[in-house]
Amino acid sequence: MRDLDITNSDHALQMGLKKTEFERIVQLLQRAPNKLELGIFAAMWSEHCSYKSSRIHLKKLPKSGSTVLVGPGENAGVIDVGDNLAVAFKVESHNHPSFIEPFQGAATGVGGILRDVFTMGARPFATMNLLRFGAKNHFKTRHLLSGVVSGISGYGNCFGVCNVVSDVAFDPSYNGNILVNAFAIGVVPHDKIFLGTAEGVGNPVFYVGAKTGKDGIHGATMASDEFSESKEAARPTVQVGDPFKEKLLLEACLECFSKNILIGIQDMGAAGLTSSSFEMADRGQSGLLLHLDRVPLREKNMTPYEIMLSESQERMLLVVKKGEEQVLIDIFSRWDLDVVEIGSVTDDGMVRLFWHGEEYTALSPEMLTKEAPIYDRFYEAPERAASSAADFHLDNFSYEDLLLKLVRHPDLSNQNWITEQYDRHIGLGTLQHQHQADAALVQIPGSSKAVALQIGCDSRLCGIDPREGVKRILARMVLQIACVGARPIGLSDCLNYGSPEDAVCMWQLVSGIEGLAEAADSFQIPVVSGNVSLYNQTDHKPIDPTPTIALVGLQEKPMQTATLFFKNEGDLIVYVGSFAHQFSGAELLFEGQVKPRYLSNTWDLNRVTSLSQLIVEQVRIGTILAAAHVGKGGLLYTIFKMAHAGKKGAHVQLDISMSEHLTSLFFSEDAFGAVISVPREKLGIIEKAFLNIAAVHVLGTVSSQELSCQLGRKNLLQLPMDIISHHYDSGLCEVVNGRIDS
Amino acid sequence: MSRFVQVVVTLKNAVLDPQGDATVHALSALGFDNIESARVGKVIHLAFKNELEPGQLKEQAALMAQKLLCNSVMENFQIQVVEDKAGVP
Amino acid sequence: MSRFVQVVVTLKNAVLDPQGDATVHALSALGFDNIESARVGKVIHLAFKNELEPGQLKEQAALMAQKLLCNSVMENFQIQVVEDKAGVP
Amino acid sequence: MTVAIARFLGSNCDRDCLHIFQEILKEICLFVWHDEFELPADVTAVVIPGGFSYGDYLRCGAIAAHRPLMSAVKQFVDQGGPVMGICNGFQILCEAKILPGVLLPNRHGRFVCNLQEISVSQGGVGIFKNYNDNEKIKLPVAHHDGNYYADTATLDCLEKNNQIALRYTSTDEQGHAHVNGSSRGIAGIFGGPKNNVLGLMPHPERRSEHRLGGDDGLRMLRGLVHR
Ligand SMILES: Nc1ncnc2c1ncn2[C@@H]1O[C@H](COP(=O)(O)OP(=O)(O)O)[C@@H](O)[C@H]1O
Ligand SMILES: [Mg+2]
Repeated sequence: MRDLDITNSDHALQMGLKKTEFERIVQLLQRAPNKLELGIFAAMWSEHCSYKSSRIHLKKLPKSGSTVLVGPGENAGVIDVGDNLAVAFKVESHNHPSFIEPFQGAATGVGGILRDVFTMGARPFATMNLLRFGAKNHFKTRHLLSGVVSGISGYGNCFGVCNVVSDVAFDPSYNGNILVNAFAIGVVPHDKIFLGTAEGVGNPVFYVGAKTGKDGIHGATMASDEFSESKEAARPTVQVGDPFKEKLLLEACLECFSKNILIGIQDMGAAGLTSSSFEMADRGQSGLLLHLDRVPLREKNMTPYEIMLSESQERMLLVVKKGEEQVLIDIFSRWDLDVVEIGSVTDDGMVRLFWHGEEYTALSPEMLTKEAPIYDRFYEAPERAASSAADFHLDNFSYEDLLLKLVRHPDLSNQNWITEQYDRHIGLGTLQHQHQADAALVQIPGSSKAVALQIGCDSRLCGIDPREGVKRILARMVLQIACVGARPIGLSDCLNYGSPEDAVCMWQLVSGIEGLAEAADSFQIPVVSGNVSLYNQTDHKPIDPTPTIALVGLQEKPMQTATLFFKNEGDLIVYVGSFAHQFSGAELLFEGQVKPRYLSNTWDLNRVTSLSQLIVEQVRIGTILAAAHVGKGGLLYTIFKMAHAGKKGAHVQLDISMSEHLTSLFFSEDAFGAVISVPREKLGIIEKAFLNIAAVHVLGTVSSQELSCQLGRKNLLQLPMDIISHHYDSGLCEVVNGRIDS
Repeated sequence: MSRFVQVVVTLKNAVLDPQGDATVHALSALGFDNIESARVGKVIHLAFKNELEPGQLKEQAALMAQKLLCNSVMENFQIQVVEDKAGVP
Repeated sequence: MSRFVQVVVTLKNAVLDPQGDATVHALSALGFDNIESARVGKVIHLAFKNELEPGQLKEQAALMAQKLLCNSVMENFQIQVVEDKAGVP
Repeated sequence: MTVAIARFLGSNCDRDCLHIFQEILKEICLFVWHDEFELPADVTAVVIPGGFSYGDYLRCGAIAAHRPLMSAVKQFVDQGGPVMGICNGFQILCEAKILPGVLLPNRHGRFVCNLQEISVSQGGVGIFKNYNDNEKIKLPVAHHDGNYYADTATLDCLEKNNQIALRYTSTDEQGHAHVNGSSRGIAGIFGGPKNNVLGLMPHPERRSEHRLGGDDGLRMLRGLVHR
């Protein structure tokens, strides 16, 4: 079939459009589209680009705030951090490509998010990622893990940006759909923020960066469909990332920003030249004239259809101030990059595509953006089964066994094998990375302030209760950044769910968004950017709901912080926060294969806010020496991690009155709070400060060489730190080197 | 009969090869400006424990290439039986 | 006359090849336990702009290998003229 | 003192080095572009920073080694000028044959970023005048190809001429560094007519401020400009 041949609804179906959507296109055009037009519609109306299933719900998220300079809608959100500086950040998914080719899929995911940030005018200064793999013994897991991690490391390290947090977990629900969510943050002066808009009739449009090849044609549609065995065969050419080229592109773009010669800039991400041109024209309420035959090509004989839909990496579309063309050309040539004028801005509200001097086709950007379908899809909660949590007994295990099992769990064990593959220090801003504190702390280039960064999700909680789950995720993260003395300033989210055409998945998505909205409102954190990734399912088996949250906090006095590790023998180990007597979401339960169906309580987010504010105050005045929230793994695991990080031990001495709830005290994940260490003489300050806000429980003292717990005089647990550490160091390595059950 | 096989793994044609492109660039900067394109791949020299018929060697190496040495999503491979270990013809 | 050359760059024998060793390991984990050793090298396919005599092609490619494609501290190279671009014999 | 920081396409620690020399050591500092044939006349020291010059394609440092700037650096070296190549800079110096040997991929095949204990083998003199002999310091590494290799004769020669500058203290029975497999634990070597060239895999600029955990690296950078 040729580009200008007329299509029918069967063709539309092959490109991922529904019959009704095809009919709508015919209605809009008042005729049947040709293949090129249909391809453009299919890409722009895909779930990935149009947000047709999530759009009405995303509106519920709080987006504004006095510090928000740019909210959702642009390539990244931008937040004021004072001193005429702002940070631009976003998290984005690259799930489907990473499952097909883990190295390149993950690499190009990093490349995409970096471009989203630097198209705003911001120089990226830190990245994070969240990865989800299938069961640790699934036959694909090992290969996918090492491929994804080296892909991220290969790209980010070469580009030259530090990676400070990587949140990794394994669960059978991801056997057929792994998740790769990448986050980047950059810094930009207020007056140098750029937007993806095409304005000013007659201004030239430039194509810069890498050449266009046949890679990833229809990638956006692929990301909007579920996998199945049969579809694996018909996949598009893998997109290969070139971090070297991206680094050159960054430097060249930043030079252009500083010279004020640009009107607008947008990267060619999903749906390539199609989305960038139509979205820029739409934002500028203008038109564009593009000569597709001028686009630099990697392969001969590419058709306009292929050129418009290619997803080759490391390319950008720029609208340049008329008269400044030569300045631009000189900059890009110096950085050894292709730079070609391919068209100009018009005012007739149409994007006109030319091919060797003749108009090939013309479409109105509005048809592709504002007229894109919006669905209010049916959703329905599944029936609730009775909880089995109450039947669960841990009596068969000793506390020692349980602790060792926990620290050896691949999600909770030492993650060095992964994180050492990322350059954590480049840029000279990393004050603390994820193994040194409860949140990463990275100095903002050109400022004395730092951002606190954390990324995470708990799909077990969200699988049990998608609404309460996401609230808890955000609450925990607020506590995490409080532990380094930072207050939240904004967040970005990446909503990974199954098919929106499935009523239960859709219910999970809606509940997740509503839970996030409620929590973000309560903590007064604006949601300034994000991404939605649906259809994460293979042969009708969806993943557990995974709403990734990337939280950004501000620390004005980065030296007044707390780290993860216990400092001095004899310091008091104190718990501040709530207590739970249940187990509903705990890691331990899942090791025992018991899946409870609801969470036992709802967290009072106002109390979380007060608690986190107090922690921030006490960290900044230096009462608190070490701090970590209690999250996945529970209290005992947290104490171990803090002792391990400080090469110390811990002695926990419990009052006899605690004897009834020991197991939940040690292992439950149902409470919110933090473990802190304080010098003995400062306990009074803490007790006074937290009075009426949170329980303050002295749990014991920092010791050396062993972790021990006593109830009154009774020994509950006593283990040398070496032994626990050995298990802690082994967990992830077992996945990396382990036997494969196929 | 031989024990030695050379497996050459190359990127499929449509797949971008940044390394090859950089090589062309670097060669031209060195004055070798008569190169149109370069593609960089991998070569694996396998020494089997026992001597086998060429047909058998090829067959076994092909299986190994399919299973491990070559990433079929983006690479092709070719197999050649060679005389000795260092065995590039 | 041809335009295509294949340059195979291999590690010298004295240089350890962890990637090769890892390949033997991985193959044996997959049940291919008849491999004694594996060495991993690079293959570079060059397409010249113009057709040349085989002798000239070889000579030029050898110069490129000496200057850039191969580092004689650790690597050897071999050159072969091939018929076409995808050109693995 | 004027420190020239070399800038190849793909260098990415250039700005970090600039920051330390300019803001911490208060030296005059400038970038020199890869296609320059000469160094500015007032340059008194050259730093080749880390990064992934030309994408690390083909071999790390191989393409950068042939840029015009490297012939200028070679001249500067021959005149006894102090030069430091950090990480990718070390790889470039080896590929340019200004230093002997080559950096192979890490033995475990992965990129590694962590803090290493390093022993200063030639403390007290030259670039290392601010260290005691055999002083143990801590420096971060971040590389994929840091496995120093040279044939035995070359290694013996380096040893004999006191050219082994830095060693990782953690090695296996054969003397290979655990972190990357480097021969004889080598983390850095001297070269040039007066041992005026230092190539090293660790990043001294990343440990040159207290906010970043210490200043073990700063003394080396200071030694480069004030020998
Ligand atoms: N879950 C979400 N939360 C907040 N903003 C979102 C979310 N999903 C998408 N957005 C915003 O919608 C816009 C479109 O996103 P997207 O199409 O993913 O951008 P890209 O062009 O990079 O693919 C962006 O500004 C993005 O930040
Ligand atoms: Mg984008």
